[in-house]
Amino acid sequence: MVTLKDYEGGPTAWCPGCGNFSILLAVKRALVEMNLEPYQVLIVSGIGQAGKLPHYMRCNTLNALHGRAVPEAIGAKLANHELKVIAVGGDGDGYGEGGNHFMHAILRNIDITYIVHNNQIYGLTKGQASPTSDKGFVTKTTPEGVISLPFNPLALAISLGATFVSRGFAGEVDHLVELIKKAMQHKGFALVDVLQPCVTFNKLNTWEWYRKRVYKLEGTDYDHTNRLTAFQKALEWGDRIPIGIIYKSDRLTFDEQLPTLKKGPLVKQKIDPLACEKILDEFM
Amino acid sequence: MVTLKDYEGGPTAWCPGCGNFSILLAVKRALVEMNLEPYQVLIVSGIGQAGKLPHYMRCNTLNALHGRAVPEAIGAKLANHELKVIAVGGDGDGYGEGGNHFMHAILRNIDITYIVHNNQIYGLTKGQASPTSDKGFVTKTTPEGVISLPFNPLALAISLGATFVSRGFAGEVDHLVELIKKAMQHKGFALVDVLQPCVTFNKLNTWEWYRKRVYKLEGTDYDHTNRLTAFQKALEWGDRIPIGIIYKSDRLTFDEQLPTLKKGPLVKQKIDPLACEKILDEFM
Amino acid sequence: MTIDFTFKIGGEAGQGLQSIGYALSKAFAKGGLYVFLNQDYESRIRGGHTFVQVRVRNEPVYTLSEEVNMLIALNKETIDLHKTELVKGGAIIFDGEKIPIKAEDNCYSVPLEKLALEKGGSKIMINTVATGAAMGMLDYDFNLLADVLSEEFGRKGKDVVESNVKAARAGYDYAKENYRGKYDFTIRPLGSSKRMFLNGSEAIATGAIVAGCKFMAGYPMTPTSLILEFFASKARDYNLVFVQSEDELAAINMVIGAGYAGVRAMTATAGDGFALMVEGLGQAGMTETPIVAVVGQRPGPAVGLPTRTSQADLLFMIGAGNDEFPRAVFTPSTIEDAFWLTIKAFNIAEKYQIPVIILIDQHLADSYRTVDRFDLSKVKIERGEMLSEEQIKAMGPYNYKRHQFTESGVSPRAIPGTPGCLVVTDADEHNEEGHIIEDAETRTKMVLKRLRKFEGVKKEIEPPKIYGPEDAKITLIGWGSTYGAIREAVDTLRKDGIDVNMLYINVVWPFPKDEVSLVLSKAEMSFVIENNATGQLAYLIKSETGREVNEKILKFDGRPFSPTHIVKEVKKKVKG
Amino acid sequence: MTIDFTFKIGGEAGQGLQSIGYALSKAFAKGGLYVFLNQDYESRIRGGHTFVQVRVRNEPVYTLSEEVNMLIALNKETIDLHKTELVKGGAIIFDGEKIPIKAEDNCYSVPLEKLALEKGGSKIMINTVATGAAMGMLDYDFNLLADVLSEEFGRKGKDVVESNVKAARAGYDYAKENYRGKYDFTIRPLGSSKRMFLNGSEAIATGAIVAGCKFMAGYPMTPTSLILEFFASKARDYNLVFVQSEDELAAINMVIGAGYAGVRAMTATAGDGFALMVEGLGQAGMTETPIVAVVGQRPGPAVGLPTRTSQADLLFMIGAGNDEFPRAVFTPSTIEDAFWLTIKAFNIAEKYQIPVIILIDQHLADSYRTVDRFDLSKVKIERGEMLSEEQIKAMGPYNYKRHQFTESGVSPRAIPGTPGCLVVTDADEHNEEGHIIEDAETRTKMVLKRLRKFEGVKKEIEPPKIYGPEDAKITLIGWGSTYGAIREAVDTLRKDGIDVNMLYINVVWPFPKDEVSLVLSKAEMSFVIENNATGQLAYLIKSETGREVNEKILKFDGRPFSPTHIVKEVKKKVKG
Ligand SMILES: Cc1ncc(C[n+]2csc(CCOP(=O)(O)OP(=O)(O)O)c2C)c(N)n1
Ligand SMILES: Cc1ncc(C[n+]2csc(CCOP(=O)(O)OP(=O)(O)O)c2C)c(N)n1
Ligand code: SF4
Ligand code: SF4
Ligand SMILES: [Mg+2]
Ligand SMILES: [Mg+2]
Repeated sequence: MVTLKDYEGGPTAWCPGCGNFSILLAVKRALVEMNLEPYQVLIVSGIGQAGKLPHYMRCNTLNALHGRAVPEAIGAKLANHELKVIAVGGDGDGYGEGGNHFMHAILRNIDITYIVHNNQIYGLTKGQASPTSDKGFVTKTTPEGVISLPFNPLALAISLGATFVSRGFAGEVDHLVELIKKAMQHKGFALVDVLQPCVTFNKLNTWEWYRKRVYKLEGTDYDHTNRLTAFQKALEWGDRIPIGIIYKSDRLTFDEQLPTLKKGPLVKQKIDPLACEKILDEFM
Repeated sequence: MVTLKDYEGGPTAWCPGCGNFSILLAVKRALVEMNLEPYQVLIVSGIGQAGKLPHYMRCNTLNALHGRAVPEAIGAKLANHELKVIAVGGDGDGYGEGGNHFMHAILRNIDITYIVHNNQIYGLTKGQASPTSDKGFVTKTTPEGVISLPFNPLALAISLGATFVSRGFAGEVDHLVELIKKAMQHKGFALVDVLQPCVTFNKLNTWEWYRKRVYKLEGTDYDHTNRLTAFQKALEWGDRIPIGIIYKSDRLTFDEQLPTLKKGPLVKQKIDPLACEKILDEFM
Repeated sequence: MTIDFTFKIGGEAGQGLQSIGYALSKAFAKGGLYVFLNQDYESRIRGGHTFVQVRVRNEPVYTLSEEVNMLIALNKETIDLHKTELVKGGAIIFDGEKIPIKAEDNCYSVPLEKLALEKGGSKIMINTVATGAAMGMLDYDFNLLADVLSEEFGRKGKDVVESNVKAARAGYDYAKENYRGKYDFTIRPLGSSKRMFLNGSEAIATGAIVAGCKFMAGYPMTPTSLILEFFASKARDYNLVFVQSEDELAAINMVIGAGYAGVRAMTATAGDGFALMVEGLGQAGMTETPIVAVVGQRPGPAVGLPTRTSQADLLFMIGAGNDEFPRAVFTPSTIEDAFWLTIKAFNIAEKYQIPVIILIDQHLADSYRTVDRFDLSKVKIERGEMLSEEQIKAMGPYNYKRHQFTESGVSPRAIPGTPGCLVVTDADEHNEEGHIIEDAETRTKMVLKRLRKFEGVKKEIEPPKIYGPEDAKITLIGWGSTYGAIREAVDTLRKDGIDVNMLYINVVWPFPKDEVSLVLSKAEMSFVIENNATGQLAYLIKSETGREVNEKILKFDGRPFSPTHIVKEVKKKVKG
Repeated sequence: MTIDFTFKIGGEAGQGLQSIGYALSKAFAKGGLYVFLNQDYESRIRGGHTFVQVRVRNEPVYTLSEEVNMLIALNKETIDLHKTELVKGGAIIFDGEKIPIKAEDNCYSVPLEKLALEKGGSKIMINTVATGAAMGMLDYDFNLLADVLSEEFGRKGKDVVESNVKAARAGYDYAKENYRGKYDFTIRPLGSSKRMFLNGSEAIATGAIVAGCKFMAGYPMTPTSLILEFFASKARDYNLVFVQSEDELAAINMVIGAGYAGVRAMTATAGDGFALMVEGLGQAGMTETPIVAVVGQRPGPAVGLPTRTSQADLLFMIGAGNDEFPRAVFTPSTIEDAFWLTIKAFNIAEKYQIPVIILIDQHLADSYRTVDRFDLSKVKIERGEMLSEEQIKAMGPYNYKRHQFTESGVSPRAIPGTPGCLVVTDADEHNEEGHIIEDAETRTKMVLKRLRKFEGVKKEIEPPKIYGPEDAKITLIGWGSTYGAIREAVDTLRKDGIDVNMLYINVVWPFPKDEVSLVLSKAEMSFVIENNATGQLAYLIKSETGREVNEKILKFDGRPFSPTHIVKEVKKKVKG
C-alpha cells in the first residue's frame, strides 16, 4: 500500500500560508488514493512558485522551462504512455508564456492531467499582473490597474473542445483530491485550474475573497455534459464562483489514435538498424 | 476621392485560382469605400501566402515574422494610434505559430483588424496540416489523416471576450468587403476569419466544398449580440457554415484606457530630456 | 568515353520540372551512371522562374556544373535566361507550337503539349513527354525510363503508368526520329547499378530512423520540411511517432520530453526557426537531455530568402543559448556524410547527454546524388550509460541520482518509470538528485561536471579530412555542402598545374583545433570558401587556432557555389 | 578620518532586510558619504537566507568589501554563517530576546521586537528599530535617518511616518545609551550631499525615459523586472506606454512594431528570456528597425540560478540570430555608465537602424551606489536621418524608398502615416522599396548595404578606458559590473607594489580591436576577470586580436567578485 510517506519530499520554499501547500497535499493524497507508486508518476512542471511543486514531493520530475511544461509533458507521454503524466504550473506559466501550448494540447486531447495553480498573479517574480488578474488590479506592472480582460481558461478550454475541464480551490482540499483523481482517471487532456491564494502579492483575491464566493457544483443539479451550459457556467465569475467539473466529454485521445503506440511504449521498442533495409530499397 | 487604382500593387506570386485574390480585392475595395488614403493605412502581415498580401497592393507595410504579425501590429498601433492598422496572415501563421498573441490581443481588445486567410492548410510550405485542418485530412505531415480537433478561432474568440468576431468567404467578395469595413469601423480587436480555398494543396475544402455549405447570417434573424447563441453559432461547422458577424459587443479598447494616448500619438510626443529632472530628484 | 552532361530544365513553378529532373536522373542511375541533381526555386507554388539541373557522369559526381548541355525549356523565359549557359553544340528542347521563337540551329522543337494530349490524354503529361524527348535525343535506353515511370506511378494504378509510358514514348520517338543524326551526342547505360539516388533530407531522415530515433516533433520550414514529412510517412511501418507542433518552441520541448523519457528524439527546422529553439537548447544542456536538432540554413536574417541556400548560421549554432554548456555541431558535406553523421549525432547525444546540432543547408537538403547503398551492418548504436532495471535494483531502492558527479561528467541515465528509482531533473541549477539548489558550491561543481563532458566529446570526433596531396602549397577550406564544388575545383586546379588540396571540416564543434592548425601551418596559402558574407569559418579558425586564413571566397546570394566559380577566384589570387 | 565601513544585514526573505539597507544607505548618502549597496537573495519570497551589504566610505566607492564591520542579524543563521566575516572589533547587532546565543564581547543585543511593538506599534517595525540601532551604535545624525523615513513613508501618511521615526528613535537611543563607550566607532556626516543613490536598473530605466523612449514591452524576469516596473510607474507622468506582454516573443515584436512606427522603444529581459527574442533580433536586423534590448545576465543554462549574477552571455549576444547583420552590444560598468550608455544605445539604434543590446547582470541591476547627479543638459538626442513631412513632399509623391541604397548603408527613415510616402519593409529579403524579392543581385546588394552600416557604428564607439598608469606591467581586463571590484583591486595591488592597471571594455561589439591589441602588446602580463567558466572575453580578444590573455580569474557561482578575491588571485600568479 502506498502511503503519504512515500511521497514525502524535502523542505519547501513557499511563504507560510500560501495556497500551494494545500495543492501539494491534494496531489499527494490523490496519488496515494489511486495507489500509484512514485516511480509510476511523472510530474512535469513549469517555472514559478507552482513549478516547484514536484521538488517538494517524491516522483519522477522534469522541471521544464517557464511556459513549456505542457510540450515537455507531451513528449514524455508519447515516449512512454505507460507513465502517469501530470503537468503543473502557474497561471503566468500556463496561460501567459505557455498559452499556445495549452490551446494545442486541448485540440490534441493528449492523455495528461494539467494542474494550474491560479493565483491571479506572478508570484515568484514578486507581484506582476498575470493573464488571470482581475480588471483594475493594481500590481507592479499595472500601476493604474489591469486593463485587459482576465483570461478565462475554462471557457477557452470548452471552446476548443477540451474533454475534461474543472476548477478546484486550495481551500477545499478534499474536493480537490477528488477532482485530481477524476482528472487522472479521465482519458484525455484534463484541466484542473486551482484557485490558489497568494498571501504575499495578491491582496485582492485572498483566502477570504475566494471562500466567500466559491461553491461546489457537486450536489447541485448542474449537468457537466452539456457543452453550452458548461460554457455559460465557465463564464460565471464574481459574486459566485463555481468549483468542480465544469465540462466532461469523451473523444479519442491523441495517443489512442497513433497506430504505433498500440504496440507498446516507444521507449520499449527495440532499435534495429537492419530492419530498415526496405527504406534504402526505395532509393534504388 | 480614393480609387482602386491608388491601391494597385505589383505582380502577385499566388497560384491562379487561389482564394487570396478575392481577399486582396476585398481589402482594397473596403479601404477605397472607406475613403482611406494608402498612407493612412498600415498592414502588418505574417509569413505565408497570406502574409504576402500587402506586397501586392500599396500601403504602409510591415511584413513581420511568421506568427508575429499581431504583436508587431500592436506595437505600431500603440506607437501611432492614428494609423488604421490591419494585421493579415494565414491560419498556420495566426492560429499555430501566433496562437498565443491571438489570444492575448483579444483580451486586450487592441483596436486593430485581424484578417486571417483560413485555407485550412500550410500553403507556402507546400501542404502540411494546419491548426484548422479538418479531422482525417491527409497531408504531407499527416499521412494517416489529422487526428487533432480543428482549431475554432470564432468559438475561441468569443470565449475570451472578443468584441468583434466574424467569418467571411473568399467566394463572397461583396459580403467580405462589408465585413472588413465593419471590422475596421469597430472599436477594438476585430477578427475576420476568411474561408479561402487553396486550389493547390487543399483538395478537400475546395471552392465547391465551401460554396455548398456557406450561408450568410445577414438576412436571417440571427442576433450577433448574444454571447451564448454566438458561441453556439461559432460551433456550427459541417453541412452548414455561417458567414457574417458572429458576435459583436462593446468594451473599452486597450488604447482608450491608456491615459497617455489621450494626449495624442506617442510618435508625435516631443523628446525632452530636461523635463526628466524630477525623476532624478527621487534618487536624491 | 567520358560523359559529363548537364540538363537544365526550366519553367514556372508548378510545371513539374522536378519530376522531369527526377525521372531523368533515376533512369540514368538505373543505367549505372552517376547523377547529381540540384534545384533552384522561388518561395511560391505556381509561376515565377525555377529550374532543376541534372548532371550525369560516367564517374562519381559531387556537384553541379555551370555548363549546360541540354536546356529543356517549358517556357520562353527559360530560353532567354539560360541560353547563354549552353556549351557549344548544346541543345534546347522546347515546344515550338507554344513558344514562338526564331529557332536557331540548336533549337529542337518537340510538340510537348500536343503529344501529351494525344498520347497521355492530358496536359499534365507534358513533362513526361519532355523527359522522353530528352532521352530520345540522347538515344538512351527507353526501358530504363519506363521502369522509373512504373515505379513512380505504380501506386496510382496501371492506367496512370501506361499513359505516362505512352507519353514518354511519344516524346522519345519524336525526338529520335526527327533529330538523331542532326544531334549526335549519346548517353548509354554503363551497366546495372546498385546505387541509391536520394537527397540530403532523405539521408538524414533515414539516418535518424536507422539510428533508432522514435520520436520527431517539428514545425514545417524550408529547407527541412521534407525531413519531417519523410519521417511522418514512415511512422506506421517503423513504429515512429511524429507530431507537427504548434510552433518551434513546442517542437524542441516535446523532443526534450521524449529524450528525458528515454527515447531517441529529433527536431528539424531552419536557422530562423532555430532562433525560437534557443531556450530549449539550453534546457537540453541544463537537464543533460540528449536531443538532436537538424538546422537547415537559408539566407537571412529573419525570413530572408526562404528557398535558397546559405552558410551563415555557423557561429550562431556554436554560441546559441544563455550560459555555457557542451554541445556538438556537425556539418555534413555529402549525402553519405549526412546519413552517417546523423547516426553519430544520436550516439554522441546519448553518450554525453547533450544536444547535437546537424547543420545543413538548402543545397544539401534538396540536392540528390547517386551514392553507394549504405551498409546497415556497419551501423553502431551507442546509447551510453543507461542503467538497466537490474542495475537499478542493485543500487538499492531510490538511491539513483540523475546528476551524479562523476569523473567524466556523465551521470548514468535511467528510464523514468523503472521501479525503485526516480528520475529528477530541473531547468534550474540542481544537485545530484536533480533538485533545485541555491548554494555556490553545488553550482560550481555542477557547471564543471557539465563542461567536463566536452572533453569526452572531443575524443569522439574524427579529424577533418584532406582531399588531394597532404603537402599541397595551397589549401582550400570548406564546411557543409560546398564539399562537392571545392573537391571538383581541386581536381581542375591540379590539372591546371596549381598545387592545391582541400581541408574539409564536417564537425565544427568541438572544433578540430590541432588538425586545422597543423594543416594551415603547412600551407603556403589558404582560402576559405563559404556561403556567407563575413567568412565565419575563417573567424572560427582564427578564434580557435590564432591563424589567419589568407583569402576568402564568399557568396551570399542564396545560390550554391559551382566549381568553375571557385577555380576562377582561386586563380585570380594565385596568378595575381 | 578614513571611513570604510561595511554593514551586513542578514535574515530570511520577507524580513525587510532591503529596507534596512536602503534606509541606512540613504541616511549616509544624505550626510555626504559615499555608499555602495549590494543584495544577495534566493529565488523565493519568504524564508531561506538572504542578506544586504552596505558599504560606506568618505571617498567614492565602487564595489563591495568582504570585510564586515557590523552584522545586523535578524536570525541566528545570519550569525552562524557570517560571524567569521567580521573584522576585528566588528559588531553584531541582534535581538537577544529572540536569538538565544552565547553573547560574546562584540555581540550587542537590542530588543528589536519589543521596541517595535512598544514604540512602533507593530512587529513590522523591527527593521526600522534595527536601522535606528545601527545608527545609534555609530552615533550618526539621527535627523538624517528621520528625513529618509519621512520620504519613504510620506505617501502612506503622517501616522506611518511618525511611528517609524519613533521606532527608529527607540533603537537609536537604546543602542546609544547601552553601547556607546563600549563600541566606539563613529560615522559623522561629511556635509550635505548633492548625490543620487540608485541602482543599475533604475539608471537604465531613467536613461531610457530621458532618451525619449516612449514605449516598452516586456515580460517580467529577474534581474530586469525592475526596469519594466520603473518604466510602468512613470507612464502617466512622462507620457509613456508600457505593455506587459504574454511572452518574450510578443515583447520584442511589439517593440519592433513601435520602432517601425517611429517611436523609441525598448524591452528588457534576462539571458534566458532573450533566448526567446533571437528571431525578433534578426527581424530588427532585416527590417532595419531601431530597437534597444536590455539583457540581464544570471547563471544558466536555461533557468539556472534566477536571482544571482553572471557574465556568461557575452558570445551569445554577439552571435545570436540567423545570418549576419550589424548590432551593437554595450556592457555598462557602473551606474553612470548604465545611464549614459542607455542614451547612447537609442542614438546608435536610430542612427544606424539596428538593434542595440545593453548587456548587464544581476549585480549591476540590483546594486545601488551614490553617484553625482546626471547633468541632463549634456544629453544629446540623435535620431539619425529621419525625413520630415517637408522633405517627403520635396521628394515628390510616393518616391520614398525605405531601404534605399546609400554609401553609408543607412537609408533615411520616414514615419508611416506621413502623407505622400509609404513605409514598406519585410522580414523577407527585399528591394529598396521594401518589397519581397528573389534575385541574386538585389540580395547581394542588400546584404552589403546592411553590413556597411557597421563601419559607421564602429566610428561611434569610444575606445575602452584604462584605469591606472597607461604603461603598467600587468593589465587586468574586465567588462560589465566587475568594474568596481577590479578598480579597487588595482588600487590595492598598486599600494602593495604591484604595477598593474585595468583595461575596461564597456562596448564589446563592435569590438575595440585596435585599442585592446595595443594595450595587450604593451602589458607584460594580462588577466581577464569574468563571471563565467570559460573566459568569454578572453576568447573574444583572441578571436578579434589574435592575442592570448595570460591568465583568467573566473567565478561562476552566481556571486559577484570582491576586490580581495581578485587581489589574492593576481598575487598568486604574479608571485608564483
Ligand atoms: C522565459 C522566461 N520568462 C520569464 C521568466 C521569469 N519568471 C519566473 S516565474 C514567472 C512567473 C510566475 O508566475 P506564475 O507562472 O503565475 O507562477 P507563480 O509564481 O505565481 O506560481 C516568471 C515571469 C522565466 N523564468 N522564463
Ligand atoms: C518561425 C517560422 N517557422 C516556420 C516558417 C515556415 N513557414 C512559412 S509560411 C508557413 C505556413 C504557411 O501556412 P499559413 O500560415 O496557413 O499561410 P498560407 O501559406 O496557407 O497562406 C510556414 C510554416 C517560418 N517562415 N518561420
Ligand atoms: S509569493 Fe505567493 S504564490 Fe509564491 S509562495 Fe508566496 S504566497 Fe505562495
Ligand atoms: S498554394 Fe494555395 S494558398 Fe498558396 S497561392 Fe497557391 S492556391 Fe493560394
Ligand atoms: Mg501565478
Ligand atoms: Mg494557410
